[in-house]
Amino acid sequence: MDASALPTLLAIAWLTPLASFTVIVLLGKSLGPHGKYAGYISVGAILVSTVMSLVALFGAWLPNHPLADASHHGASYEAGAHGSSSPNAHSGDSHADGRAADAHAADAHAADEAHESEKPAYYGDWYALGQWGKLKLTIGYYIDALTVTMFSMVSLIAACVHVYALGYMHDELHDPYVDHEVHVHDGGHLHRPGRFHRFFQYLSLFSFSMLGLVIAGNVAMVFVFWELVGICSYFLIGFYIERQSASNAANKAFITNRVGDFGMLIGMMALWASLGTFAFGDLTTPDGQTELGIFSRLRTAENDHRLVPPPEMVAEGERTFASTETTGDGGSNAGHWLLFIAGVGIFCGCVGKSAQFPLHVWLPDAMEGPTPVSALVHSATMVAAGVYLVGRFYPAFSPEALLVIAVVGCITLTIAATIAITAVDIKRVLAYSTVSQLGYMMLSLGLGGWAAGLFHLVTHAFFKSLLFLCSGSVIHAVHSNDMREMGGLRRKMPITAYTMLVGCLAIIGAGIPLTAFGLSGYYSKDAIVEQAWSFAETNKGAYWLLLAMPVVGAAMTAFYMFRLWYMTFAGKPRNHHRYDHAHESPAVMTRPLLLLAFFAIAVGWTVPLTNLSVTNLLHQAEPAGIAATSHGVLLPSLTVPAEALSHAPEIKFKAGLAAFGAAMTGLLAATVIYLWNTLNPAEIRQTFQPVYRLLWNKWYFDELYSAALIRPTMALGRRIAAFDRAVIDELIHGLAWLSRGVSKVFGVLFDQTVVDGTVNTFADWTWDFGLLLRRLQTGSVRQYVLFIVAGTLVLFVAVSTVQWLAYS
Amino acid sequence: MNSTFHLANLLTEPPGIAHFMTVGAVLFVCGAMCMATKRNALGVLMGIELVLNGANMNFVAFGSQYLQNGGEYLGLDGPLMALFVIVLAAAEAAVALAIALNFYNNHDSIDVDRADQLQG
Amino acid sequence: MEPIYWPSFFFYLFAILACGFAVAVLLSANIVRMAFYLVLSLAATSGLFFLAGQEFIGAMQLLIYVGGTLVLLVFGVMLTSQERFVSMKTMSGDWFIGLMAGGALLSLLAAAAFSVPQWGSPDRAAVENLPVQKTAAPIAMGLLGARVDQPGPDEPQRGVMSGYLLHFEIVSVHLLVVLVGAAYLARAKRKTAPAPGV
Amino acid sequence: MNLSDPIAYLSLMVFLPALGALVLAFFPRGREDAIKFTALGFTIFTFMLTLGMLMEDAGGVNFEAGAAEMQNLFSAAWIPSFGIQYLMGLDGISFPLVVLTAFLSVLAMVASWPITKHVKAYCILFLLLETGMIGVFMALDFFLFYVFWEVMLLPMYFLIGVWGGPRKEYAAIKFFLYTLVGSVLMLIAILMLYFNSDLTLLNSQQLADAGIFAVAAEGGNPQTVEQAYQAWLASDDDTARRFQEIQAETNPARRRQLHTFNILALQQMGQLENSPFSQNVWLGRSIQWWAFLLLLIGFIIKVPSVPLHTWLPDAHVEAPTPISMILAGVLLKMGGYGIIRICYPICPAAAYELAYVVCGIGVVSMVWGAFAALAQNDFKRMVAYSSVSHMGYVVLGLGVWSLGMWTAGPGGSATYNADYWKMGVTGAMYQMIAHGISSAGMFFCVGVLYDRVHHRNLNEFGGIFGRMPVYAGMAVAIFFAGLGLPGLCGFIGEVFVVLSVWKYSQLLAVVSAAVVILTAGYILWAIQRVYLGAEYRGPHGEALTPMTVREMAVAIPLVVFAIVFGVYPPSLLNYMQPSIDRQVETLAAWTERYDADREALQNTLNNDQEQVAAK
Repeated sequence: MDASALPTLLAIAWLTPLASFTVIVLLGKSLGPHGKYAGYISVGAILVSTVMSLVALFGAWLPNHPLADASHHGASYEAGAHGSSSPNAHSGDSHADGRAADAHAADAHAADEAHESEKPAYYGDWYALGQWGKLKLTIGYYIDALTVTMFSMVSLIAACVHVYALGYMHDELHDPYVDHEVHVHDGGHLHRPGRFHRFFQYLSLFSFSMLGLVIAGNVAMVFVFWELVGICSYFLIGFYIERQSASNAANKAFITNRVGDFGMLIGMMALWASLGTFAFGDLTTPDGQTELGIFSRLRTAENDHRLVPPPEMVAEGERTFASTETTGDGGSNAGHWLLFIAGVGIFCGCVGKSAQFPLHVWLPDAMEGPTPVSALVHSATMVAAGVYLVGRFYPAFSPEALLVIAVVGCITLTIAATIAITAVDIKRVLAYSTVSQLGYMMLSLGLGGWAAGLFHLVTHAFFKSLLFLCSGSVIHAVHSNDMREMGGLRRKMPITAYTMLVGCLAIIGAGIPLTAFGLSGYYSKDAIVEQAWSFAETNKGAYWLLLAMPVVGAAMTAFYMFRLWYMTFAGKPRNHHRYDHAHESPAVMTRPLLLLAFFAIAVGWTVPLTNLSVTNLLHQAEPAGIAATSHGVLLPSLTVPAEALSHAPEIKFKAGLAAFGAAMTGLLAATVIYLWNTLNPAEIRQTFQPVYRLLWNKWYFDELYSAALIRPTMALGRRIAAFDRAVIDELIHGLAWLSRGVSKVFGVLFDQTVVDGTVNTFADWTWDFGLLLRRLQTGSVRQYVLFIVAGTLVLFVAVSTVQWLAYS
Repeated sequence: MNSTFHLANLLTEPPGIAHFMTVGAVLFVCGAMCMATKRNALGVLMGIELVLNGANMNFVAFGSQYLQNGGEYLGLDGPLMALFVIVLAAAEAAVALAIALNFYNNHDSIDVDRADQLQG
Repeated sequence: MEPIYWPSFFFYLFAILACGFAVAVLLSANIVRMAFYLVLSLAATSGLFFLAGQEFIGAMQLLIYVGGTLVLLVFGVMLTSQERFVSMKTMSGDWFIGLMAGGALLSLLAAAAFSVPQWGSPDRAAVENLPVQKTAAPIAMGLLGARVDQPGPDEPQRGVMSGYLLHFEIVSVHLLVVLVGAAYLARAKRKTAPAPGV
Repeated sequence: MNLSDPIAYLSLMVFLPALGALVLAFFPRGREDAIKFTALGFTIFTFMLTLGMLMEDAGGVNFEAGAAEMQNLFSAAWIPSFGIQYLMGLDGISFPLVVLTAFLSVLAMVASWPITKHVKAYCILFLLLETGMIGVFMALDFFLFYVFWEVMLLPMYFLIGVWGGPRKEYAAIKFFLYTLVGSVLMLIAILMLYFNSDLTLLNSQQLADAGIFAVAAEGGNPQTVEQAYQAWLASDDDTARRFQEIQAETNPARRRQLHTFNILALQQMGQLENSPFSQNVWLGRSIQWWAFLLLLIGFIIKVPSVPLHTWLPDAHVEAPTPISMILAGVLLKMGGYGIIRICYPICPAAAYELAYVVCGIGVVSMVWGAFAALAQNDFKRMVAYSSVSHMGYVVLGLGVWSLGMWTAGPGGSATYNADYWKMGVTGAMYQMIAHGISSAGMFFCVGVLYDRVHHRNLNEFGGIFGRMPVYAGMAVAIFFAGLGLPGLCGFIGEVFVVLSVWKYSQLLAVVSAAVVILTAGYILWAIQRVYLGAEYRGPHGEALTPMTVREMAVAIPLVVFAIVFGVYPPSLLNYMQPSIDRQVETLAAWTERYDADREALQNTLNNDQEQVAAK
């Protein structure tokens, strides 16, 4: 099939769910008994999408763009090393094939150069939302290997989830449906009509929105579908609208996302005002003129696809910052600053959508939605949209913006992993795990690991949707989310248990270290750790933290995943009533599990005898210019190493061992505590009471936001409303009252608050500090020993930091 | 010298300072953890012995000419220091044991968690 | 394939023994077994000292530590080993804290050990060609104040002054004091009433 | 009557509702249904007339989509001694608003069915109101504009004051006083402009554009402008006679001025290089500075913007549902329309100087309204404050005078590029239409509930979705349109405005972007409190019956248009865009001249000072 069929194919794949949505909205419950056929329509639509996506991938894309073997690490490593200034520490004892790779390096390098600017992509506009002179907001498409990969991934997972939901949502076919979690005023449970069709209506709308987001040809269109997936998520989280917790969670999700969108809008404005275009690709208009997209403007061929702000951006930046600060080569920094703002702004949107710190709070609450939703929307696809956008928008991120991305990702993955350790709700553990894994992806992208991050996005989508669907199966069986009421279920539901085990192994990156054999997570997570290692070795200093955290995080991941598995499936049943009623789910639910389990194992592999693998496909989409090592302009000491450098054998060796070691440590700890019961979790909790409480309360983020943002906002709103009333009613008395009142208030305020307050506060501080120090004097020898050990560690870290500061 | 660690060369390369230091580190950490986890005062004492031994290992390693690879060399100072450590460890053990016995006599217990009179 | 370097083999043997018994000390809850494991660990350590070419230190280790100190310890164990103290279980929380702190410390130390290339394995040929030396005599000379390994050609006095005579004396006196003090502390006393406020 | 003549067609559009009012006056009392149906018939017929303009060859005049200039312009002498004309016309800015007015009038009339008190009077006033509203959007003579403005005011006062809620008198008086203050200020400005205007400053082309005389472009004898000009001068038209007299006067000291109320002519004068409005008049400020300020205050009272907005919540809360729909859907738009049609083109220098004030007011309103909406417990009050917030976008978008100083492409010299400004104004206009649909819908949704349970306390609702699923679904769609969800009409205007603002002011852009969070906050919270939840626990729960067909007839068109305008903006922009572009380009060209003038002036002053210093 010709490549020109791609837009049509993908548009069909994209719009079919919309048609399904429309039909279900209009006909609703009249579709079969209790709207039962709505499910079939929806499933049919998504199957059409899947087929179309796969046809697009295998029928239209691959025949026209044969895959090169990008995983030939030696070759690509050498090719990348040319562009870098880092000393080539290639060890001399490479094996025979390593030398062969070196011999190939020159050829491969030349080929890479030739292909560097020729990344196949198709771009076009369908219609304009508005047009003003050269400015144009359009609805269009941008199709490259990444788009096609995402289409296949999204539609495939969505299809599995749709089918699964036919079984999972079966209860909703009953009329009336009894919601056991909602009590009405007479004390009974809520009886309401089933909403089977509504669920599939939202799922279809979501599929449409998500695919639209992926196919979008410009930032504005991304934003449109960005919001649409947000609203679908809102509807799906709040699917049980009668539950207060569900509607709260839905609101929280949408508003938190809006906070991110606020940043995204700022980024978009900065781009729009300076470049005047949102398009990703270059378009040749019918009259032969070329309209350059963002990427071509920022990375022109004349600059070897390096990121250089174009003159109009510099001008706009100078206008914005009124800055005349110059860089080393005499140019102005303003363009880079603007680029930084645009990048960070766009990333803010991704922070919201992908639940990154500090906007991660909504995702765990989003688990109020039905489990298929959690699997599809809140783990595999929508929350990955943020990562996808970072990947899509990658050529426009300056190294400083990338550093922000990496740091945010790093903080997120750590915080989320720590919270997951204490969570007892099976879905919340998975939710935090999702947040944490998204943090990994962001980290990887931020550190220059473009392909690694997106690869992890794909693999994670499969194993995480698998994990969620398994948890859904468990919940379906025991009617509880609380892991403390489970245990021993593997005897009752073996398929669920062992597919979930596959998912757990995939997420911790199980594989045989130093070989190329493992589950899907093994490849992608190792790639991320390698990139982090490469980055840390290049930049040194505090940047080592960006390596240490993911490694520690890997240990925590293994710990909480297996904690989950052991608590749920291993050991003895903790709640016999629930255990006795548990049963394996019907085939309509387990078959998707088996399919997803297959993908969770194999999606990282290369199809034998071909070059067909996700990595190679992604490599084909790698935007021009990002493969090279780049250096910061605003932060000159920052170097983002080329991704190819991370394939160096030493780094692979060390990173592979570190990742494996960390995973094994976590696994061992979980086994010791939750399987062998050698250590008693209750006692550990007792010892770590403050830490435990911190983690149990999710680092108090909700409380913090409530106190620092929501309540002041509401208070301000009330003030403003009250101000309005005061203007009306008290316009005349106001001034006199105010002038009398102010003097009084001022006296009270100043004397009592400022003067007395200062003195008292100092006294209180001293007292409190003394009490604080007193608590350290426990009198226990053993704790003093620990203080000594901790002190040693702190001393080491401090000395290294001081040294780093002194050297840089 | 190749800084990476290769299993194949394990038994054909002579051990270096780093190897001894690793053993020392393990002993040290075991000792420290003994001190941190044991409730029996004598267990704590044994931890101290292990810690001292771990430290001693470094003195010996740095003072040994067979392990030299062009780095720091303590010469005779190494073994001499090690010797002092051993002797002082003996003294320390004697005094600590005396303290432990005294504690036992007074409190009828050997649990160090009971010894918290210094609590602030 | 090069032939096996036997000292290396013995190093790993003793290292595994020393570390393994140290871990056993850590993990064991029974005080008597702990003492036993400690003996073995310390003995294995002395083996390592021998391997490092410090026969005298190794011998002292065996003599003083394994022989003397541990007898003292075992003595203490026997004096205090009532039923309830023989095996005192550690709380899981303490284990967890200890494991975390210890793990961090261990990784830090190990990373430090391997961070300096000069601390790695020396050249095998050079090591094998080193002449065998006796260590006891130089150490004894050192304790007596003469450094045979640092002869100062231009400053003959320096070699003499840099010895450890003074330190040796101090340690000797210290040992004496300790003996007296330990005897005083450990002598049987009548139980006194606990201090007020305890 | 020949309907293909603009004067007949447009007059019919304006006065048909008034005619209907007249007809109703003769209806006997008690025939309430007949009265209602008649009134509805008149509104529908008016709406058909507006739609008829969209169709070519449907008889009557038609509105051409791609044209930028004023279409169907006609004039007739009204009070010639004061130069007052009966001048009307439509362009891309006013036409969509006229259609919106006629459309919402139909829906509001349908929504008026529950009214039972003094039905006849209600319908008469309602129809008069519609005449006033349509007239305001079509009038191009300042005097005529003012008359329609006041015609609209009075029925509104009675509609709120008689058919309103418990505090209706208070609300009506408040609405009336506020608006009256605005009208008075506007009147002062109108007179200031009138007495400083001079038609003789304009050349023949400008006069033709302003509709002073007609140029027969088609038909029997096509004219050039000059020919028409000469023909006009030769005619016995009163204005033409005086025009010639003044031109003939050679002594400058005795030369009089030919004043005019013609808005188009005033626009031309305001943009002249030596504009008569640029003289200093008071406190070192020019006539147009003061006129602009007065007009602006008059219009932002109508919009309404902070700090002159407090009449709106009260008026809305007390007004009956259909009147709220009209009030929010149409009346508020008049403020925005006034700013874009009158303030900016007539007083460009003042507008250029005060653009930041206008934008600032817009942004403050957005933030203020959103915060206040968060704090409301009365459903209708919440929606009213959301109107304040949403109309802030309009003011902001109209105010951005953002001229890019760079030209895209290499080697370009610095020229004025008004693309971002066009975008902002387009966004504002779009937002007006979108808000007309969404706010009318929101008020209607509130009304549907209020008709059933007779309270609007947000905290006593809940569970409506379970009781009235179809209604709740539509209400949620409309509220999301207000929230600015993509795919619904509110999004397009908001995003156009917000994206265009950065070029003008980064600070305002950031603040306005932040409002999206607050908007989401109050709308979602309201939806949660009203529609979601397990069960309704407020009073009159038994009255919560599903939507009637009549109510659906109101809600469905609103939802459909919300979706159509959200998905395919060109459907509306095709009509609007050319006129907006034309106006912005004219003003951009004016700015270029103005800036150059100011630079030259500054240089002259500097030179003078240097010379003084040299001496």
